Amino acid sequence: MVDVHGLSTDDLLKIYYYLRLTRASEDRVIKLYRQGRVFGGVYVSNGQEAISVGSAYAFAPEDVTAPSHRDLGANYVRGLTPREYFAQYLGRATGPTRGRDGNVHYGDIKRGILCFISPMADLLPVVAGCALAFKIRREPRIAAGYFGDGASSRGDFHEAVNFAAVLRLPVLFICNNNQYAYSTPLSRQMAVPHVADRAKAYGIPAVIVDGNDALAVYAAAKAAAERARTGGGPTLIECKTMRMRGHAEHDDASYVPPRLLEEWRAKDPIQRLERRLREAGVLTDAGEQGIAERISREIEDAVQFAEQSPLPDGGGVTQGVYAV
Amino acid sequence: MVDVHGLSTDDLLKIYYYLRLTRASEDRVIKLYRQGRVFGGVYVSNGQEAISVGSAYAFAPEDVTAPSHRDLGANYVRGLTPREYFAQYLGRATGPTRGRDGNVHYGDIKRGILCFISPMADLLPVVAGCALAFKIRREPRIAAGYFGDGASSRGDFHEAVNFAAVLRLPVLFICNNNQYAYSTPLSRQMAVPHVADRAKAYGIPAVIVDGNDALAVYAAAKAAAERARTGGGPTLIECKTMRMRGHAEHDDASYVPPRLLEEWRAKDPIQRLERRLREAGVLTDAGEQGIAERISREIEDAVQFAEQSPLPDGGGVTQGVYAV
Amino acid sequence: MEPITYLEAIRQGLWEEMERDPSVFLLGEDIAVYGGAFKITKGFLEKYGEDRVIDTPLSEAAIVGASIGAALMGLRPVAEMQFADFISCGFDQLVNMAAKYHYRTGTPVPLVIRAPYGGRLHAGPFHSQCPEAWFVHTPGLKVVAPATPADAKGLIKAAIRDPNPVIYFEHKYLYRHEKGLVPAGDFATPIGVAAVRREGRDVTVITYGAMVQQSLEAAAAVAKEGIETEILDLRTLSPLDVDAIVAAAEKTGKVCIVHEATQTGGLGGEIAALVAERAFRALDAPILRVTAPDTPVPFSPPLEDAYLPKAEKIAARLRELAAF
Amino acid sequence: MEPITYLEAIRQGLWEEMERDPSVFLLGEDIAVYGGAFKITKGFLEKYGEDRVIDTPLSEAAIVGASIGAALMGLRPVAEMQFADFISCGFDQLVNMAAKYHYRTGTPVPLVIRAPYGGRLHAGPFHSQCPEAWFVHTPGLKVVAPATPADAKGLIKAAIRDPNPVIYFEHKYLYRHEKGLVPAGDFATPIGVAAVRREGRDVTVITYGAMVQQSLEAAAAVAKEGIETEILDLRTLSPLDVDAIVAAAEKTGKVCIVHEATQTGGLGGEIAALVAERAFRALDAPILRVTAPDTPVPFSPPLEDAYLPKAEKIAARLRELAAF
Ligand SMILES: Cc1ncc(C[n+]2csc(CCOP(=O)(O)OP(=O)(O)O)c2C)c(N)n1
Ligand SMILES: Cc1ncc(C[n+]2csc(CCOP(=O)(O)OP(=O)(O)O)c2C)c(N)n1
Ligand SMILES: [Mg+2]
Ligand SMILES: [Mg+2]
Repeated sequence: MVDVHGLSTDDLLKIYYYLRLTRASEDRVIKLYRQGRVFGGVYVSNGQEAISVGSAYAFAPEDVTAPSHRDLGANYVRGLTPREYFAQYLGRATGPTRGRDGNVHYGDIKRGILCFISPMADLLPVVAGCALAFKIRREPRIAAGYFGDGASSRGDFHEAVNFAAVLRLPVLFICNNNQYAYSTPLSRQMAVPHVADRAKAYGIPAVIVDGNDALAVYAAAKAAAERARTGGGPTLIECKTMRMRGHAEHDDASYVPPRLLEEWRAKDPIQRLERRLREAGVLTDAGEQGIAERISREIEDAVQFAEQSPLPDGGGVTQGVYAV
Repeated sequence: MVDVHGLSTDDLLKIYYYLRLTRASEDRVIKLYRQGRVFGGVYVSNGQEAISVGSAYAFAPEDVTAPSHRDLGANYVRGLTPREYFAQYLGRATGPTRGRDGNVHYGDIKRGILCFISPMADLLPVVAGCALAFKIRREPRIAAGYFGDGASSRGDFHEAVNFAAVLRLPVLFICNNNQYAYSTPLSRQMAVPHVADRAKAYGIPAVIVDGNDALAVYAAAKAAAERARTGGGPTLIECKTMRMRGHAEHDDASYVPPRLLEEWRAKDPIQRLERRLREAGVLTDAGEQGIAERISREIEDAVQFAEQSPLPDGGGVTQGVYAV
Repeated sequence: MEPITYLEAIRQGLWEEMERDPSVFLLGEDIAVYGGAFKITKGFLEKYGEDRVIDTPLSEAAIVGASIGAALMGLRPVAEMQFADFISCGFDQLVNMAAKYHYRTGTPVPLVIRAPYGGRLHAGPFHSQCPEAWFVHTPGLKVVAPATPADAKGLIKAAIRDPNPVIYFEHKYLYRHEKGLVPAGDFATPIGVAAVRREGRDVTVITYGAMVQQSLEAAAAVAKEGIETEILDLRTLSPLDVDAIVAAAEKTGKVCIVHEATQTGGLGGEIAALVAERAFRALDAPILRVTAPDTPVPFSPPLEDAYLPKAEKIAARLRELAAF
Repeated sequence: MEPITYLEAIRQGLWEEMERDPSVFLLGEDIAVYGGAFKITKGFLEKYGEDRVIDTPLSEAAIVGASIGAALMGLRPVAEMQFADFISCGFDQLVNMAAKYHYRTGTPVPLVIRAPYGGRLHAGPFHSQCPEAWFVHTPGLKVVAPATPADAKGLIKAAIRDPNPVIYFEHKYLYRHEKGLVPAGDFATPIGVAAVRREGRDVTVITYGAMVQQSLEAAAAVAKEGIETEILDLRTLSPLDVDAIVAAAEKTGKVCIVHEATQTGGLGGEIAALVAERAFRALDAPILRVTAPDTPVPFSPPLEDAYLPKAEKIAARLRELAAF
């Protein structure tokens, strides 16, 4: 047995499943994109899936998350379905935003997922506000905001973390440090080696975790969530990883040294967990094949569903600007 | 002799003079305010004069400063005249902004003073931009931005310091930590004990200095300026002090524990330098009296000048929105 | 019943809403211990406790963002900008996050931003602005701007009960200069409904905020000359009461639009466009505007006097229209 | 001479200005090594070096603020917003610092903000906005929005040479969809001067940006029915060419205003107001507007199609006007 923080065999296999579902979904969207069947840009988390899956798996259903644009995994863990994912990319009426927003801008308040918006770090003050509500109502819930290394340069990051620290709110700030912000390397984004160093400005604890190790991420998120839930205030979790593709699929990332990609390819989070589960006897060949088949079925079904779903009706364009 | 970083007797007496000129000018404006002769609010630096005077004295004429609303002293050191100061408070055409802006919003690019604007911390990115220009042109000049403890909670503070750190710009970020932001105490503004702790997020050095000791402030600013001038990048200087009056003159600051004020009154920066200069024989009774009389003359002259100056002509209201 | 001030009316409205609905809470800079820069929330901390009356760090983006998060979790935040001029520091959260959230996801964002605005207090370019047009041009936000104590109270209640983000522009000059009766008991002024403040057959003024009083004065002046003015107080700026605007324009065929904000791109343009499209056949004269000129708000009284639209300027235009 | 794209025209304009004036430099996210999200500054780093082509951290407030500082020190910064949608993150620096600085102090702030804007690329609510009206309503800023390659080149040059802060709205759809000849040699398109794109005696269209092309298409369509359309391309949105607007309106007495931005509070209102005041006597019909509806920009093609003003919608309104 792999004994990780009370995770059962079932849990471990689920985490493995979510990692692979995420990878496979994104790979499929890339294909659709190349076939010209997707509208707009495509943003993937290839090689970083362990961060969103591992952390989201640590939260309770009543908790709230604000995944960023490379956190499909967290959305899946919280209940987004592959059908919704593909319907969103194909701009269908059946997607989570009914075609009003696109690609990675899903979200459903009922499943505790805030809907991503493009300006980087904008969701962090919002997440602090969710946590403020929990604190005011004395609810044992936590809120988790995801962001990238580049987003940490924005004023909204600073104001959000400071606000949460001063009011001791139950928030996790989860950074995927994938070493690039679009074409901008970390060293051009900050003069500190770790995003975690930013936490020192706020008097909150920070942990650095191997972002390609789903179980390590899980453990860090679980511990920080417990702290937050019991009044210990916010934690910043920096997950070290590498962006393995371009910023979006139009970008060939030729500015990234190939050597860096090679180095990180060897650390692939899925292969890594797979090895571990196999060694521990949790995953067998048959088990692996079962999961692969299930995912392949789900994705085929989802793509079909999305493609057969209607595009939204242009006539409804002005509906729903205001709540009534 | 007091041997402070190469300051001559003349320098020491000048610093003393600027401290007293600042105090006396503000005391006089408070009087005018109570007499109803001032338009708008009155913001003073009573008890904090050593920060702006001591630091500004460390800069070269070609350097650039962006004083905040409690930095009259820095303006004086850079060449603002008492006449301009009072003309500004009285909204006269002869003030630095010709009545277009008020109170502490002076500034003159020719004297290397950026014009203060109200949104806290807004000048910090601008100061970084001045320093960027120096770096691009390879000029051995530095830029210094002043701000309060409260201002450090703003996103613009974060973006400015990070920007300056990444580009290694010749900037000083000088904080007057007077323990309050309007009615908000430091502990409600940040969860770290020192504003200097914020610097750790940016990989730049920070120093904490006794803000009521003009010579200590001078020394810290001088050292940081030299570092910046020779390519060493930005420094954050936190000057510990106490706001000795209300946020503005309408505010009786009843939210401040009286004990705190008492404690700090004993640390008055002017008395402190005076004692030191007397002990060192730099300042004599006669010398002190000469300075007092000079200041009193200058202020009388300035108030008269301001009161006799015309108010701006309303007819010109639309002039100068654009440069031509 | 006694007449109360506009300021007291806002206070009562907030107080009663907090009493009525435990999900209503306040946040902002210096609003709790100090009771707010204008003392509107004085006594609220003592009555409602620190969970519901929250002093925040100096960070407008965090304040707006946290309000959005709390609203998404089912609370009803009322955030104070210390001055409307600083709303630009939380602008992105308002226009990108708050305004678009419901359209994208169907989830309501019920929050109120209180924005003390307007001039005539010699407060200069950064404490006098009228930035309402930016928000009227942002679909998804509602904007109200009461002119009387009754509407100040009725609209703050309506804003708090509305399921959308509402910006509540409260005019600082009116705080203590405008008194009036307010209805007894609980009431709300419906959002989206304008009010005729004076009936007249000759010329129509369409206005809001502090300009209602100026327009009434102008109307009284020209009435002595036999010119009868219809005055429409918009009260809500977004959504506009288009029917009332068209009706008021058609009634006299001669329209003067009055606002304190600067002219170009101000709300006057929108109203003129509505009139010129929908009441064209009834028009007997050019549509005129009385507004501030296109400059920052100047500080010194002669400049500010020249800047502000006042009764005399309005009266002059009404005479022009009547003579047409 | 060969026709060039709108994108290439901007590139040439920037290139030539950098060659002409060593004080011109570029800053923004991903503009140097990567050459910009739209590759407009590709090759600039290699030619002009890293002092003049600067990749910044992800922080729009710092980018705008630093531009202001550099401008105050005598440089001519050209800052790129990666998308105009993110200009709201640097909004406060633009409207409070840049716009008001000259009026207050008499010191010019010569800078250019490049803002890639507009829809039709299925890029959703955060990569498609047309936020120009906010800035037209901000005295102290200039705003231009070229519609043709020649103006794209001529206006970027004029913007760089202008001593004021200029926001240069470049339409993303036009980048690669609009081709045309540009004058040989050095030239600048004067700021503040509109251009008649088509002469006609029956109806007038006043428009700008991507809507010029749509209006020309509409005019061609209705010309077959004998309706001759005058088309005025504003080119500069602030300051408006009021004389040209009035002349164009008076020529036909029937005015249709077209813009891609949402309707309420958009620039159409201002233009309608100018026409309804200054060309009233010449008007033969209601002033019409063809604009986007008051909603965020939707993502999915059928919704975006319904959202965007297009030639057919314009033609329908022209027929209405002609029949009036
Ligand atoms: C405020 C803002 N400015 C610019 C952009 C354009 N942009 C989109 S993603 C991105 C880089 C983000 O980097 P990071 O935060 O590290 O996230 P990553 O994509 O690496 O996961 C940029 C510059 C944006 N979305 N928001
Ligand atoms: C962005 C912004 N929000 C609010 C205000 C109102 N305000 C003026 S000064 C102040 C407190 C400033 O505190 P601090 O930065 O510590 O400076 P101090 O006055 O103590 O020197 C506040 C809240 C402002 N000027 N700017
Ligand atoms: Mg990154
Ligand atoms: Mg302070």
